[in-house]
Amino acid sequence: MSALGVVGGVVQPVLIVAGSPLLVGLMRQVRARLEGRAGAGVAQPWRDLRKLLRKERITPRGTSEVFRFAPLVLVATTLVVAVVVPFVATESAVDPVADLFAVVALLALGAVALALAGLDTGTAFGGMGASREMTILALVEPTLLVAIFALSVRVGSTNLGAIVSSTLHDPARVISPVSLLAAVALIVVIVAETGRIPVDNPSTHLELTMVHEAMVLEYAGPDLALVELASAMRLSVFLGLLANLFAPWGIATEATPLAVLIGVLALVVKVGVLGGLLAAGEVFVAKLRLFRVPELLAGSSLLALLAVAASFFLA
Amino acid sequence: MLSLWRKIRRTGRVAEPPPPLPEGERPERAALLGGSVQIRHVDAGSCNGCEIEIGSAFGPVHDGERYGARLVASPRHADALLVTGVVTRNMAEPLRRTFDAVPAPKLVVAVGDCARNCGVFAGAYGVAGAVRDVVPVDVEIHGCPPRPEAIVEGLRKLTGR
Amino acid sequence: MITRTLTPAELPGQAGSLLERGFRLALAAGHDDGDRLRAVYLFTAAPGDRRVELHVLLDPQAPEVPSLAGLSFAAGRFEREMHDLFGIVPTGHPLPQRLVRHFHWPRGWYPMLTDAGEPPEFGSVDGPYPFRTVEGPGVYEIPVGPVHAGMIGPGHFRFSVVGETILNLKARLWFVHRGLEKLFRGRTPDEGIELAERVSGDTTVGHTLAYCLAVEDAHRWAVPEDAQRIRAILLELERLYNHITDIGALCNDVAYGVLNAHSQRVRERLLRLNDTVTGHRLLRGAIHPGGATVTALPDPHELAAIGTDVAEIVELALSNTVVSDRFTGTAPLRRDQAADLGTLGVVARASGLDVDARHDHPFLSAEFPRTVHTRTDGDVLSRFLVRAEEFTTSIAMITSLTGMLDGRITATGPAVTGAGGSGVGIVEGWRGTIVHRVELTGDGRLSRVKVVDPSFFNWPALPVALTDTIVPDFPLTNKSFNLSYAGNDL
Amino acid sequence: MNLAATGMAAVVAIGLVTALLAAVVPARSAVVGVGTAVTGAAAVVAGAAALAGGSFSVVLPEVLPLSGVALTLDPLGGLFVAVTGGVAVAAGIYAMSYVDSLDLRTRGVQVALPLFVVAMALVPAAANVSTLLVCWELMALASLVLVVAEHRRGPRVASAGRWYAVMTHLGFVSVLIGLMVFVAHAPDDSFAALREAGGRLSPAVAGVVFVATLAGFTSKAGIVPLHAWLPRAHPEAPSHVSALMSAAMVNLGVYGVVRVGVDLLGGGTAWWWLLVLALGAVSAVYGILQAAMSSDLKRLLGQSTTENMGLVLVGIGAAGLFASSGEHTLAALALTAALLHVVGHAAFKTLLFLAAGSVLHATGSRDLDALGGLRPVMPVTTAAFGLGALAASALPPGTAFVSEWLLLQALIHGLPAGGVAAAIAMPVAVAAVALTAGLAVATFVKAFGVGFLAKPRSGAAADAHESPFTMLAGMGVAAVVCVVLALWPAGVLPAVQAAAGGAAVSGDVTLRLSQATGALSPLLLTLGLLAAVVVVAGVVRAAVARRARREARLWDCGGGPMSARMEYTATSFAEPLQRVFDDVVQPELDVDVSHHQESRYLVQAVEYRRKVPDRIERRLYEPVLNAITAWGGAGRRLASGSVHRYLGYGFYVVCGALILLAVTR
Repeated sequence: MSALGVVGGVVQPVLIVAGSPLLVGLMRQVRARLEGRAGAGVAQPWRDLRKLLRKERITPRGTSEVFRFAPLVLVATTLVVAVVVPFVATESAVDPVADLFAVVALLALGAVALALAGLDTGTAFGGMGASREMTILALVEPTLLVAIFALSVRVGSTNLGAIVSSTLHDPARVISPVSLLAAVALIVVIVAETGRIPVDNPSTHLELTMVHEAMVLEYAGPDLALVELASAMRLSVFLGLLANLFAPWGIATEATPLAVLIGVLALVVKVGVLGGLLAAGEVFVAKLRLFRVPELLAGSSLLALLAVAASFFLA
Repeated sequence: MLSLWRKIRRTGRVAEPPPPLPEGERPERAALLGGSVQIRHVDAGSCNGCEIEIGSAFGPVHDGERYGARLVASPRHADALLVTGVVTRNMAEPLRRTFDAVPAPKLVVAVGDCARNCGVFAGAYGVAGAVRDVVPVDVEIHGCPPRPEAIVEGLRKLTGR
Repeated sequence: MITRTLTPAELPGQAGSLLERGFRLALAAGHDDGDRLRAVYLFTAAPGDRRVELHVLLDPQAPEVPSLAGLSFAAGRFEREMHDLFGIVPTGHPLPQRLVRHFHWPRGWYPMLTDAGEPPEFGSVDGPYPFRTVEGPGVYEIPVGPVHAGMIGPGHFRFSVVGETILNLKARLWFVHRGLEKLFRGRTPDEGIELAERVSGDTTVGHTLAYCLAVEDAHRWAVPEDAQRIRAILLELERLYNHITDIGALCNDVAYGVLNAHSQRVRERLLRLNDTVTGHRLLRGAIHPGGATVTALPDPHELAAIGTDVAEIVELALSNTVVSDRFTGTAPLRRDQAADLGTLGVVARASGLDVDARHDHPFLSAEFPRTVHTRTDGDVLSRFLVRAEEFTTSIAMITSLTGMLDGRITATGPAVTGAGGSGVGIVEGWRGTIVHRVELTGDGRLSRVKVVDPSFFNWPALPVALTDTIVPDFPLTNKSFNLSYAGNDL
Repeated sequence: MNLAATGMAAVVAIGLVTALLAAVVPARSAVVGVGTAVTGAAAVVAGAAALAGGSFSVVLPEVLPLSGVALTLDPLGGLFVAVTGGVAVAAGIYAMSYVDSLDLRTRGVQVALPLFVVAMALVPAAANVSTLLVCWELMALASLVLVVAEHRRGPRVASAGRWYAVMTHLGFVSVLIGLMVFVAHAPDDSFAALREAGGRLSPAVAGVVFVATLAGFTSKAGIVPLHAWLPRAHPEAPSHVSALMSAAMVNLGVYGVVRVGVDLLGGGTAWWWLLVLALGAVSAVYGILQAAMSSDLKRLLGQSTTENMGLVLVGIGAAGLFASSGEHTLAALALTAALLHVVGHAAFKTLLFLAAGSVLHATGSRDLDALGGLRPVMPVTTAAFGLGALAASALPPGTAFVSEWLLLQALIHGLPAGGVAAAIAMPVAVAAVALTAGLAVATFVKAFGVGFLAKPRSGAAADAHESPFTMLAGMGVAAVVCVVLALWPAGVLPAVQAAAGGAAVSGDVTLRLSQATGALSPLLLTLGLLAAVVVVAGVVRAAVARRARREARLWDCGGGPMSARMEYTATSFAEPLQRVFDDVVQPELDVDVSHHQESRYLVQAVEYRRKVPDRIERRLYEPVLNAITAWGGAGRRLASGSVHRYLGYGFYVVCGALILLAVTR
């Protein structure tokens, strides 16, 4: 466990927790401005969370521990990812966990916890959300792993630190067809996993069309705060991952205060820009019919497979 | 895509400058919410006129969201109920249940004259009463239907922004 | 208008022959004449604005009518309504369940009877609800409402579903049943206006106008042409703001929020225009029995600008492939289904039916061409396009009517007083054909007002259109119908 | 006599004594249970000893005609003996009271259980063809008796028995033919002789031997397209037998492929392993897809066995492919991953089947659409199934996660090594493994979420009660193994690597790949996760206002209380996936709407029917079955449905095989 790793392991989760609601606020603000609105301000999600923490906790009748612990698991999985993935520093606090597969599986575990909570309520909506979420998760998995495959093959490792370092040392790789194809596939995956348009509509008010939201309809107060925080964190984690897999520049490679500061700033800027672009892009697309989503995901799988093929034949 | 972008650019900002913060007292519990008020709308028997103006209040011109108020899908996520219309005999229980589903601290806003005092529907056989007769009301908004400005003013009493 | 008085036994034959001759059942209502009950059936037919009323006098001891449910789908629903409100029993009805009165309403208490009095104790709301259980492995039910996640009126939908596939949908309405029709009783026609304006808040003009036409019909009251033109302008202004709301809402339901924002911007502009024209954003206070008064006429230039704006929004929506994919082929209502169920207005025209009271039952002497609809497949896209195309023609109509008025902002016919009787008003509101029927006592007071919103006819079409539709497409479909809860439940 | 030999002797001795006791006092199921468990324990000891290096070899020429019985326990066989023993321990303990409650106390059934375990333990120890075939057939017959044990419960059991009997014997014949051809080119039928001869076989003969044995062995492992019996037989058997079959017996199919393909034939050529890889990938995806559609809890678990054996074959195929291109470290890595998955699968599948049996015992139902709400009434079973589901879903901290991680590492590092064939095969394999993993998550979320959480969907589920202690103890054994495998796989890695014949992974807390960068620490990951949960819970506790938790009614949209019918069902949960894959699974759906006479818009009744047929089965088997039916009388007389007759066939086939063996020698 290196000093840099420890610094990263402390700075990153703090940054992600503090910054994620702001990222969501920023994305809402971008959308509001494009719609001609003034918007509630970047800090509004933090105000929402603060208020939710002050509210009453409610246990819906008939729910079990699964319902109560799911928000904790959801936040905890994301928190572990925030600690181990090289966001600010190239070295990981817990290197044997900073594996792409492990990180992906951890994020999936969070989604599973929430899906089980949705089923645990025994409501039609909870089950519906869980079923949709799991269908999407099952179909996202191939794209995700094949895209990871494409990225790892050139490095010969799925260790995130190794991938990031290798890109730092050989920047030319980023503009290779492999990277570009894998990037597009990963973007589709991120859109699907974080429930953005065109897969899910984060601001829908219609129970019957919801995916993520349908599972959390029964959560109130602090539990809801955790769920909201976790979904914001997942969004930043995914965007951070995307940023550092393809453009790791700025990340701290040594444990000096200046390097870490630059690393933090670089991450904030990168994730902010990606979030802004994602929010702006969302304005221009509509939500797909539920059973067109698999077609989108199949298309992205194909891109990922192409990326692997390219990595072999162009290597 | 380009044409939409042109439309967005040409239209520019639609939201009108915010009026000054309304005078008058705020419900005590509203201060606990700290500038974030999630709202669940309940139509307890309105003619849907008030819904039109609530829609306007949250439309881009009046932009109720900029003051920290937001419509949400579930009463579990809500801090305030926005109740419109007289409460019909069929909606009294659903309204009570919705109120019960909201976690404390919670507020109720009665929107429109029907919600306040049954309006023109007073005395109809299907009417159980005004909102106050079924759940406690914290803020009332006058009008039939209230103008969006009045609704925004009522919301700002909750958010304090 | 032809009026015939029949015995119950003669009803099916007469009704059958009218239906065969192309009439539709526009209204059926119970009446309490004090000593006996009476059922009134209004049949209308399109070319030539023909109207036939059948009055059935009922046995005071056992008020029964033979059910017409086998002849006309709508009749079956009117009969259930009569049963619930007046205790008139439709004999031989295939589905004699309660419609208006929910389970917890006291048995044997018929609220529309003159001597109904205060209701007995209401029961618990969680009673059994006769509901078609779908048999099969893994079928479950989604209960939605009456309190919905979106800003929708209160209705309870019960989907029988396997996964995402809708097998059956049952809509339970009348949650906002306030007893509006009974409130009219004993008022003067002028006092009834405030109620007519609030039948359905978004259809103020449509209902007020139908009400005034009915009152005027009862009084044989001549209304000046200018008043009718002002009324027609108001009717189209109402269509404009509601259609653009729906266009935006349909875009919003497929998460294309930016166009909803633009539509809401346009709507706000139209509501403000309404405010300058009538002094009320929802166009209240301008129409009254005998005439109409506005404070200003709409500016044709502004309307033209709005028209361009909206055309652009529609173009942007349809040029998005995902949006058009979501709309195309979703929840189609076939022409024969639309005709069988007696659907009206936007829904009917989107399915290729040529029903439009502005042409079938005109109150205006000037003729305007019918709107040409480019797509009549009965899917969401058709209903979207019907609205968009009507938006354009409405603007043209307003412009032309404004020209005819030449700045005159008020007109009222010579007052008529006294004289009882009955009258019918038929108006093409923005949702579809609205029918009001009034009966007046000798001293000119209202003794019975029956209101029929097109939603009453269109609601049963929604489950039919949803066959083979997936659950997440329901909100979009529902929005494309956009039926009134308040106007249906009364 | 070393420990391994003693252990094997104990297995045979205790097993036979137990069988004898069972024949004498069939009512004392505790005796059979304890005997089976002890037999299993002996097998674990023998296997472990063999893995630790204590191989033994023994030849008893007088026991069987021809070449006699030859037993050898090497590390590869030891692993499978140990796994079989482990499953038997859990199943035996579980059987002590489960058998009581299900009235399975007929003599034949009680005798068959220990014999089944003994046969399974002997198969990997067989050192010549005749021993292998005899043990193989004994295993098949014993399991057949157990499958049809509950034939009084309905025609489905009998049908399952028929399918099993026919398929297992076809598989047997296939293995027989393959080995026969092999033996014909060797001096005798001992494995040593075959190993010797294997290198000299012409590619054509070696190919025939490999393909014939592959067909037979993969049929036992439930690999597509010879899987049809598995989802029939495994669920119909009593649950502890399901566990033995699904967690132990299928492994022997894998063992056969490795023993013949890698050991005796010496590796062969690349196309063999591409074939294995393809079969594995197809089985994995197809098996889990069928499981995802299934709303029968035990059938779902059976179909998941096909999936897991598919994943194992992917690993074995990759290992063979790497070995044939000279990448021995990678080959060892892939084989390690495959064998670790065998071990892990045995643990979690035992746990899952035993938990499912506990549910069946308590509710009488295995239909997920009728279950639910078991958590408050069956907390231990619920926890056990939840753990098993986590283990099976390849999510951290689960058992399958570690082996699938190793498998993916092998596939990723194999790309640069394997040439063009690998360049095409590896990404597709990764995609297949990933899709399998994703669908497995959906499947087990469905099984656990619908089957155990929320509210009961039927009276039977509402009246459920927790199972007796011994059944819970049986689950406990499997659960502990699952947890150990998930958190500290290093504990079994040396054993697995000994069986795989190469060390590609090292480390204790952290697993590190040799000769490639890649590291994973399941323990640290789990500890990190726990720490994060504690931190988050603590922070929330500190930040939250001091308000009491309030219990409230579920949000019903104000519409009234929610009934059990408003809960999502398993069928519904899978319906989106069914739609997505409708080209593959081709479900048969039918909605019957009847209307009132008066109007076609007044619905009188709606009925929904759905069937998800096994499409491969339909395409492949139905024509064959139809042809057989068309043969008419002779066929009908042969296939009378009598189990005894099938047992007879089995006997004749064994005899015939022995005669053939004698002739070809």
